[in-house]
Amino acid sequence: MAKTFDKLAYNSLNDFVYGSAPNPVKTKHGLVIGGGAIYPELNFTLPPMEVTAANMPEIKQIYSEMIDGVLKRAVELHAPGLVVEFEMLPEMTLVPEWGIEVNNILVNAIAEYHAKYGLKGALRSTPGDVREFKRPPVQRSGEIYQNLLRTIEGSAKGGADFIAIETTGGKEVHDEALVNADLTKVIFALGIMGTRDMKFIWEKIVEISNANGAQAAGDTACGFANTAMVLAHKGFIPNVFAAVVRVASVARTLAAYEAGAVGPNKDCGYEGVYCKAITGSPIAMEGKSAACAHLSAVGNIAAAVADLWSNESVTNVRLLSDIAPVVSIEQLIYDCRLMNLAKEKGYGVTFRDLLADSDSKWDPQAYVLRPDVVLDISKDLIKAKTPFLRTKAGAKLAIDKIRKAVDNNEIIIAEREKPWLDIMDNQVEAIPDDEEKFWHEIKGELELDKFIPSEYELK
Amino acid sequence: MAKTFDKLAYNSLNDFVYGSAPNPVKTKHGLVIGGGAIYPELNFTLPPMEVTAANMPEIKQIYSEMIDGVLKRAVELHAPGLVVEFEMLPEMTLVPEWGIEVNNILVNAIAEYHAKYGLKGALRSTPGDVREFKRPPVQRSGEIYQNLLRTIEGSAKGGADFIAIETTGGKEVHDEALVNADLTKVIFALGIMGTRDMKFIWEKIVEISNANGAQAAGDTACGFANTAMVLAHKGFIPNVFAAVVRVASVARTLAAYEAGAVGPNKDCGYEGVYCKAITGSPIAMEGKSAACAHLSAVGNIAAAVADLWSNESVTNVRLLSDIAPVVSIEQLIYDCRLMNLAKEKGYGVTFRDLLADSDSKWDPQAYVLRPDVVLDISKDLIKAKTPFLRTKAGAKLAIDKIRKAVDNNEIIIAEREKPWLDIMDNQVEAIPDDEEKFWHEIKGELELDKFIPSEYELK
Amino acid sequence: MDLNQLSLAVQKGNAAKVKEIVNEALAQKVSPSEILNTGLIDAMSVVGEKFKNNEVYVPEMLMSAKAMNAGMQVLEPILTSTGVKPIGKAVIGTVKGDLHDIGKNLVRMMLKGAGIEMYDLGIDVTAEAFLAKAKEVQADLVCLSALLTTTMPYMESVVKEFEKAGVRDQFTFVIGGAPVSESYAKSIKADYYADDAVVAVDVAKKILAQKK
Amino acid sequence: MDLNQLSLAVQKGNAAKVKEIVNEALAQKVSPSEILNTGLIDAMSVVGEKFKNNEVYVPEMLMSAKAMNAGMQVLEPILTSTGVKPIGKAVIGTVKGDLHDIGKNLVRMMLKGAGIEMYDLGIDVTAEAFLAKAKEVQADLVCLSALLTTTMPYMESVVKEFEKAGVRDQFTFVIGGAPVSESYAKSIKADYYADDAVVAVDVAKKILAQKK
Ligand SMILES: [Zn+2]
Ligand SMILES: [Zn+2]
Ligand SMILES: [Zn+2]
Repeated sequence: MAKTFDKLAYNSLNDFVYGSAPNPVKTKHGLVIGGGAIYPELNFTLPPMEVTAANMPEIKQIYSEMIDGVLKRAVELHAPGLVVEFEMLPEMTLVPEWGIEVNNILVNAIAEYHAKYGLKGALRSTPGDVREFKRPPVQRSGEIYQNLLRTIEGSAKGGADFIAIETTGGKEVHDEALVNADLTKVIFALGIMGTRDMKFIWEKIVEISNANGAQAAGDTACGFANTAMVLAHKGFIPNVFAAVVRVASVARTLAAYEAGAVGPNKDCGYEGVYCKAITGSPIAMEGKSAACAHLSAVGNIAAAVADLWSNESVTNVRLLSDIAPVVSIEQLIYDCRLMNLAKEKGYGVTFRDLLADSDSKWDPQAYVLRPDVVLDISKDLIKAKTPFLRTKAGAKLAIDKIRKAVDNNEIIIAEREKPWLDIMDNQVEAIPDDEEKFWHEIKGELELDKFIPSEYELK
Repeated sequence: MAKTFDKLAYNSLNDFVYGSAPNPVKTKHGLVIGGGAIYPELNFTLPPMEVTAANMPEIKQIYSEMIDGVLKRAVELHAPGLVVEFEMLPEMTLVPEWGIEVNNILVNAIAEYHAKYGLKGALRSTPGDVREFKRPPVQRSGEIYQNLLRTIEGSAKGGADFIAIETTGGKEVHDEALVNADLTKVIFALGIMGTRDMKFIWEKIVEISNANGAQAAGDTACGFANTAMVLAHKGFIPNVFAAVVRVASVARTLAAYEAGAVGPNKDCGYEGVYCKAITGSPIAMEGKSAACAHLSAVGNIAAAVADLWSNESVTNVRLLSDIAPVVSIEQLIYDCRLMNLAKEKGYGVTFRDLLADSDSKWDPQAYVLRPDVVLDISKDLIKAKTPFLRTKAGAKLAIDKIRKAVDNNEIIIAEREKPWLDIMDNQVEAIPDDEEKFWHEIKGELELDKFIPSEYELK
Repeated sequence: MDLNQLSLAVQKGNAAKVKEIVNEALAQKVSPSEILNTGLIDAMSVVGEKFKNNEVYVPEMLMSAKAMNAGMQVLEPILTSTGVKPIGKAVIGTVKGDLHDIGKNLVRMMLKGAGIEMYDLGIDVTAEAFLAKAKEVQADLVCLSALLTTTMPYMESVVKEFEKAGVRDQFTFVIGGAPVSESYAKSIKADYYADDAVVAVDVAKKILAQKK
Repeated sequence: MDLNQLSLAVQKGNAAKVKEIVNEALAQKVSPSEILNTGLIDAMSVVGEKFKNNEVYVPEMLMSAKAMNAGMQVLEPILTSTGVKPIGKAVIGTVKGDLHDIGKNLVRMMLKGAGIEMYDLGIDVTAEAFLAKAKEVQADLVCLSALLTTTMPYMESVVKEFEKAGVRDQFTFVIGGAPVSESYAKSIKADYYADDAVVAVDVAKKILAQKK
């Protein structure tokens, strides 16, 4: 299933718009994602409670309550379709039966609403990357790894439409790199460790998904670029740094597509916009209507080229109106209604540009999601020939693009952010193009008790 | 301060758009509402806890936490301005000191953020209409009534920009009328009881507000038309009935403006769109980003001609990202950003129509908020000469308009809703134009222990 | 005699017809409790089902309830004299500090339609008032309503008042209102949560059936 | 001798310079505890303040912490031999079932920078492990981190484990993490909630000052 991507999926910026992807994906109940319209993707999680065998009956009941509330409201609001994401808690992958049982509850509820009301629902099942439960993580063998694969297989067999995951290979180095705003190590973690792990694990995911009736959807640099985003939001690291990490993470997420994933990419992977530009696969994104899960600087712009519009995650806490998942689905449906109507009336590109322009000057993290910037950078990024070189190129291209935008007053950044552009530039400059050479240069600076080099084909 | 409105504030549908009102209102820190841009209006309330003297220290601390969180996030997101609504809990009006103390905390926080960051914040203080605490309610005298006035006075003196209220005069009859879907009694309750009480109480509110440095903002048919909306949402009464109640409620809310209110009208008063068409005063509205407080059929269309965009109300429950009020302000700010940019780029009317068209065919309650429908109905409604006749005219005009839209497939309603158009039509038809006559006709059918006729100048 | 006609008259909300058939049935020596159960209460169950299936609105349900009441007025003196008791008794009210009564009134009307004797204490009701009335009428159910986050904690005060008086276990508490939930009911040791008036009827019937 | 230069070197994150000045100061017989408090710990307070005022980022703070550590390495043997103790000891970890460690690590580094001896148990830590280590090192503080709604209840299990062992009152619990809040801390009977690493330092200092 290995694919290579060496040119953009788009010829014109005008085609690069929400709801439409060159390679749409069709679900079991007939929902076409990327086929013209944008649909909601609803995610929910448990309220404060432990995931134990004793709690499983209650847990299943909570998921039932959430899915029923969400589907009921979707029907009431005449939503034509939606995707539900089941992001498993760690224990639900460590004990595959638990994840699979909940997976099946959701599959059945979706089928029931399709039969009764014609609602085209689909399920994205997202096991947790529990391989990091052991420290240092064993990425390619052992019981935990086997349970991850079993959970994927069981979810697919149980009827999930999509399999997604937030993999974390390379995080062992990346966390430290982030809090130290060390771009060299970020690029090592993403470009060598991350992309190698992605290739390995996504070939497995594609194989198991395909063999069991599900589609391999996509990954997210959540543990990398979103951690950077959160740190920047708290003022821990510069926004420009987080923005560069985002683009540096593209090649890592892209590796899933090279291994045969078909989309939709996972909601929290904002770098998905680059993957869409390069692969033509549809993507999920999250913005203002995911504020329940995390605040962000990309509330509107995140929707500009999205094919699914997500709330990221809510617990079923009770708000004044209803439980939070129902509140979320209502907000997402109204957002999608508006965007779809704009498109139908011929204002798709206009609306996309309003979404982009309304955010892009306030934060470099928003700026690098601009559709024009995405196509521009992607075009050059794919000229690099390996995942590692694309990671490095992504960082460099982002730095240059941001610098230019700052100079042209297209982005407003704090004075203290500015020196970081030079700092990062110098760091990237010094990174060799040869992976082995880079590994031997950097080895001495890494905490080698934190990861197992051989799990990343490093000696 | 008595005013009369006998023509529309608009000559052209193209001018009737969000963010702009013919008679804008300016706040103490210089925010102009209705001056071109739409701003967020943020409301919050207490989590489950009793309002008692013993709890007041904690209550004040919770309000402090909420206002600080909201203002901080507004600054981070570069919001140019916002209105905060302090909707008092009943005890905070029954014991004016309590309401005033919290009012002052909010005033001070807003002033601090204006001084430090230039954020143009404004406070809308909304005492509760506690007159109904006694049953049957004493509307125009007594201790409770005096405390209501004292709370208004104290809030205005304390520095609130706006005074609003949700009055409930007539609800004694209206509640019963609603659950029985009895339009005759609805019109009596709104058109005679409600409008008379409004005239009385709003003359007081205008006088006290003006004398103490605040502006008298507006009212809402919350206890009337929103109760109808909620009952319709639950399937208790027909949606067409709720839609007709909405338009029948216009004359009641309008009475505040006749008494000298200047806006912005209160968020939950969806009939505010009619008041804006008639008076030219700005209005607050709430839709999809108020889903935390109540689900609705008007998620997008509610914004079409709004000048403030509100979340209605949230408690400070903690979500995964932050406390709910912070989540709300983030969503509102992004909504407003997008709408304001659309306007700046010349797409104001286009965006307004997208908002309206995306909802209006799915529910008659949405349909009657369409800007074109609002201007059409308002034009005829103000031909009626008294508040009562306007109430009756509103109902009749709404029935006719909805019927036509159903016939033209501009609204999709359930088959079982359709007979209600005739039922309502017959009921309105039978109502005499003379108020005294109506009262004597209907008297026998009312539960006369539920209200005091003389409080409504009825004998 | 075919009580089906009576049931249909209740379902259609035809009070005059209901009265007429009840009188006719009594003349024909149909047992009063059969008239009550087969003719009136079952009819209201049918109406409740129709409501759940989105076939009728609340106003239609209320008309049926009124028609049923018309029949009850004829029946009651006879039921009392023959020792037939109501299927249960309930005290209902909106708790202290809270003025919302529309939902509470609906529950009252629906429970009455289900044949339960209702004692409505109105709004802004203290714990003491709930306790006094529940003891006085020997209620089976105590139904509490609250619509504000700031009044719902008072529901717990009511339950505690009953505990303090040592009579908690003699009554079954059913609570409802927008901010209230199943888990809140559990947390304050109320017995049941009812989402709306129709669910309240199901819950009440279940409780009263268990008590038998 | 002017310890201001030392403070500046820490603030600038210049480890080599810090070492040099500490050695120089010792040679000039400045008391080790004065070097520690005036030169090193106060410098970190300044850095913390700058962070709060958005003047520096975390990486800069971490460089200062490293520079301080360089100084500590010189100082520690002397402090130990003269009987000067660290201002406090803390055990820290992310609770069972939870893999998030970036926030926990930041807290560890910041507390260390404040002069507190840190024992990091890592992630996925059981209640038993927290208890054993806290008792072993006679910790002042036990710092718990959780980032999932499904692992935060385990914090309560940790507190209970200490209660069960009858040593709850010998330790002060500080908890943190995205889903955690002040009121949650209260509800599980933890002592303090810290919003982020910088707040954690303030809280820890307050606790240790009170203990004296
Ligand atoms: Zn994620
Ligand atoms: Zn309201
Ligand atoms: Zn409001």
